[in-house]
Amino acid sequence: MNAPTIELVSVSKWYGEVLGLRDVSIALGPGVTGLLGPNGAGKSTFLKCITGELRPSRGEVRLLGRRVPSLEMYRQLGCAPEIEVFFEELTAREFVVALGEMSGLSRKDAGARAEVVLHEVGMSHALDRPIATYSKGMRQRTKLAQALLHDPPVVLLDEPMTGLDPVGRAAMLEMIQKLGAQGRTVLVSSHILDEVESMTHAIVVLYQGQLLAQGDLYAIRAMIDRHPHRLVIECDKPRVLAQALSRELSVSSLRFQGDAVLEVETHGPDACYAAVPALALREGVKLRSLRSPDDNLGAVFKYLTEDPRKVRAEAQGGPR
Amino acid sequence: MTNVARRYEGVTALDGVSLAIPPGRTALLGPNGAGKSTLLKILLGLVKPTEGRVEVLGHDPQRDPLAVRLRVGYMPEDDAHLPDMNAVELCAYGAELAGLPPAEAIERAHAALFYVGIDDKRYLPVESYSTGLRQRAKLAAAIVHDPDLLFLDEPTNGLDPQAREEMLSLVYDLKDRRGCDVVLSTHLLSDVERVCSHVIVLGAGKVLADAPLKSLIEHDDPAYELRIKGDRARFVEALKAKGCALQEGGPGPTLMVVPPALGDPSAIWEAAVASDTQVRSLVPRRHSLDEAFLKLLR
Amino acid sequence: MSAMTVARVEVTRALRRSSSAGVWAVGLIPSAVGLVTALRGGSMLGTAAVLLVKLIAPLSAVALVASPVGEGYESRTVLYWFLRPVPRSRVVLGAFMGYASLVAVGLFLSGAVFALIHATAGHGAVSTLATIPLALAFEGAALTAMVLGLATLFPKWPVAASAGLLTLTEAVLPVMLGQAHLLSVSWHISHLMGLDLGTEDALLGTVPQVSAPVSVIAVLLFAALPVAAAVLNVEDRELQ
Amino acid sequence: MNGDSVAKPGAPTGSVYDLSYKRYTGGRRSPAWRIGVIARYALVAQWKRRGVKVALGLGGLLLAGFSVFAGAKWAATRAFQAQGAGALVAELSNPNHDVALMALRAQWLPTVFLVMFAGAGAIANDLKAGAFQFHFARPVQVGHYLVGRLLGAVGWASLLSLVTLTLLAALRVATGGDVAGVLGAFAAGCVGVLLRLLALAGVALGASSMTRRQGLAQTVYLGLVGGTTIVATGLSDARDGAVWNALSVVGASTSATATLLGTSGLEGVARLAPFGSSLAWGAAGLLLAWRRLRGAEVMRG
Repeated sequence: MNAPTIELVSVSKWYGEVLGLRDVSIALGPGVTGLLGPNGAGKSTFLKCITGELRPSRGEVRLLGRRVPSLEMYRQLGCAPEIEVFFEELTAREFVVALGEMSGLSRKDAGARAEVVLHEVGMSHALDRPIATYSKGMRQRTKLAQALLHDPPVVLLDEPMTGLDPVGRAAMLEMIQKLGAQGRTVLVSSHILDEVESMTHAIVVLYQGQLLAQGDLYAIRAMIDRHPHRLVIECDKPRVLAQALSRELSVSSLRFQGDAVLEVETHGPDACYAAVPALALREGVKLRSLRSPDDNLGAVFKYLTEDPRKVRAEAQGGPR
Repeated sequence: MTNVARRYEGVTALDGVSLAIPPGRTALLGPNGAGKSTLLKILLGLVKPTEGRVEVLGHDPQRDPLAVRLRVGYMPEDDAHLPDMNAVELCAYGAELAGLPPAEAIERAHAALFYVGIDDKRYLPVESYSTGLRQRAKLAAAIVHDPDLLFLDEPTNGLDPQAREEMLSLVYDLKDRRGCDVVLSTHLLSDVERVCSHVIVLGAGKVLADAPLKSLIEHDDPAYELRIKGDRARFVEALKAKGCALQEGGPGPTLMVVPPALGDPSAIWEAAVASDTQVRSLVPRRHSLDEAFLKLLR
Repeated sequence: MSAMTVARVEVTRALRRSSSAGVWAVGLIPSAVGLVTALRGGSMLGTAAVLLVKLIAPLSAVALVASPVGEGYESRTVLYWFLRPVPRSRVVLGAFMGYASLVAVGLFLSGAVFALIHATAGHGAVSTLATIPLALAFEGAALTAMVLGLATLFPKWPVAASAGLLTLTEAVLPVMLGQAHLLSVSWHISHLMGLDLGTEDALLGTVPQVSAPVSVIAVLLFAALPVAAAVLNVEDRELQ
Repeated sequence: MNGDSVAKPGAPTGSVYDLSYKRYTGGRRSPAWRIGVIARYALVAQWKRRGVKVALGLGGLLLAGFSVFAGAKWAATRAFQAQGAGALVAELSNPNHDVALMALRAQWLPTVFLVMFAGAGAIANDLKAGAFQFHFARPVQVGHYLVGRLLGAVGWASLLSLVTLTLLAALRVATGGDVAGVLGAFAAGCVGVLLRLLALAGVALGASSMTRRQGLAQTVYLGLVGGTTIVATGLSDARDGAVWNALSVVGASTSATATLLGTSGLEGVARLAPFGSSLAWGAAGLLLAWRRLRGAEVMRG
């Protein structure tokens, strides 16, 4: 990965004594990254330190190698802040064109670009109506349009999905994936975990102003050893399969749910996942389905944030 | 509600809508501008339908709006509080506006706030609340006068994952133990899948679907949804060798595989063992409400 | 160039706001008062002019500028300008150009109508009356600068801050202290219009005699100070 | 939990209570009560606002000042009368009238500000906070809401004015005023207060229903009240006709009281002008607010 697009070096930010960020160091490259964290975890502060709205109390932020804030960086940066109010009297076209001009495009180019981008975000039907009459969904699309107008390589989206109806959500999801595929660095903060998961597997998790986790979702899941991997297996002879599995060293516990479901906990997921089909075939057990209920973003997020201080503690430790 | 229509300034917000909202937790879905909020306002008697007949809990919202709104609770999508009021005052005010005497109103206010889980913050002004707390305060204000029917407009909007879980369990609990029917209007279809039993879909003022949730998402599909870890190409080779067919991939790294024998994935397992790839998940392909919804609207 | 964009946007927005129309209507009241009394033969030049310079001009500046500018910072919509490769000072300047042209044109029209009525009613040669619209437009631009500066510095109570200061400098201080007339923009403007208002001496001190160029410089100074303060303040302000 | 078999006597017992949400089975009052509820909560909410407290403080100070001044003046007139200096007494206006006119003039400024803080922001803040959705999803009609807001807007101001009137009237009786005359003046004063509050509240609610920004609503309210007073005094001086006073939102009520006391110098039809003007301002404002409420977003499907 060449020079990272967005880089924070031990950044801290306080407003008076209220904590915003504490000693966050991170480097993000091209592709879509999900920015997650409970309310008040510092997601907005994190984004605002990158856009230059806020200056870190300590540490340094760099965008495409250039120190933030600098006027030139805004040519490479498109952001959709979480404000809900616009220049209400203007129409979407006038709003986007004016901001395009401010980004250095001539009035003509801005006009042409606005037409294209507003169409892309699905706003062609209400271009020339005043923003005051817009629904929340239309405001989100307009906000995205002004962020993409000057074709920036870095795009920051703060909760882009709120207010969108399912059709709009599907379209926004597609657009974000397309932006990522075009090699842009897209940072999306959101609370809707299943949507983030269908968008990307690269996540950043903040908790009370600190960086709690970063990287590939499934890799992170494997590192949470407080919660061993759980497999839920539907098959015709669960007890036979359980007997065979009990000799597997990687298996730490077996539990039966009714007479057709076997639940397995393991600390060695790779060995265990490989062993299950092999043993089933050998013992003539027909596996109807196999899933790991907590190998998704929702579970990972819950396990990470339920007690962040002890995420990496060994499984059995702790006071009796 | 039988063939209700609502037209104004040339726009047909609702066109011949006939539906009966069953008891339980019903989802009211539809893209923006489909007429959901118009429907809600007609049910609350705030807006007069151009034609058609409406009945809510035995009353006609047009002829007797106060009687309807006495037994109905409404949790709006946007902010709905008063300046300079804390949560207790707001709920007590809501209760008194529904006719409860002052003493009962205060007591009901605390009961409602306890139920939605606002503890020490109930004495702070509602304006200072975070999004999560505001949603809870709105829910408390909507149930304080003990409604029989509750309209919730985007209750989980803007909530972080944990608050969303708690809000959903509250909504679930409302019908179960409180016997208060719920109509949930939301854009988060995953919420609907977890909480609602009946689904109504509106599109451009018309009813596109009015059916139990089960019928919309469960229909048998031969394919299996797979997530694997290991050499994808080698695994696909092995699958073909075992006679499995591949459908176009689902979102991201998932594989859609149809085994030769209907309903029996053993061929897939054999391919996995043969190419020693780890199958991290193998489930019958499930159609989410999103797919059903988008199909209805295209 | 980008300042022009901001100016154009602010003017378009103001023109589409219902409240602006109301303010312009109020602007025409003194002309109406002047018209009514002129027809009845009395000379209302003094009272109507006082209304225009002392009440209507500050009122329209506050009403047209204070609230929208304050709102821009309070609701943080000004961020859309700041997240662009343009120095913030140019945004403030652009906003000033937009609002100043709006208020100046409005007052120029009020002044022109007023002067026209008085000319036809034969109460003063057209030449002396021609200065009225120009002076009013100049006053409008200067007051806009003051109000814009204050609204930027105190976005939470833009109306209170600007209205408060203007009442102080235009009305309260001059009445109490003769020399305080120097602080009053409307006094300087009325001086330039050739109407000697505020000749009645204040409680203490005497009303100073001042030449026209000094008045012009004084007004320019009063306009420049708040705008400069606003530009410096906005440069590193973190919009919370 | 509470239905299981009867525990054996002497056996240790314990119970866990169902703290979950219960249905309400108590009685409910009729819709007419809503107006009182809306007004009461409005007054409580306003009391928290600094502006209302400051204005009431100012009212208190003015009340004290004017009582001392009135007391001294009336005491002096009685002394002159005792010494038979009739001429001088005639020159001073009938003291009973002072009770009403002085009260109105004394509380002029605090009343304007009280109604501004309580009324001019009311509907604008409601619009901003989404209070319409809160009210109109409940068994409350626009009429209840508006009258409630009206009472809320004039609550504190009427308290201040009535206290002033009663105090001055009592003072007048104490300094030898005849009870019947004082009562007459008191009644005229009350009519004046009523008209003034109606006019001011109408303008405040009308202005505040036009915008979401409380600052703008208050500016428009002050502009109208201040503007009409300046124009009225300007015109009445220039044209030396007292009838012009009726133009002013707040001045009309004072000249109405003066007309009742017969000291306003208005004859014939002109006597009705102040009454008409006050009622007109009030009605216009309320109608405007009513129309805006009917058209509010929550009402349109």
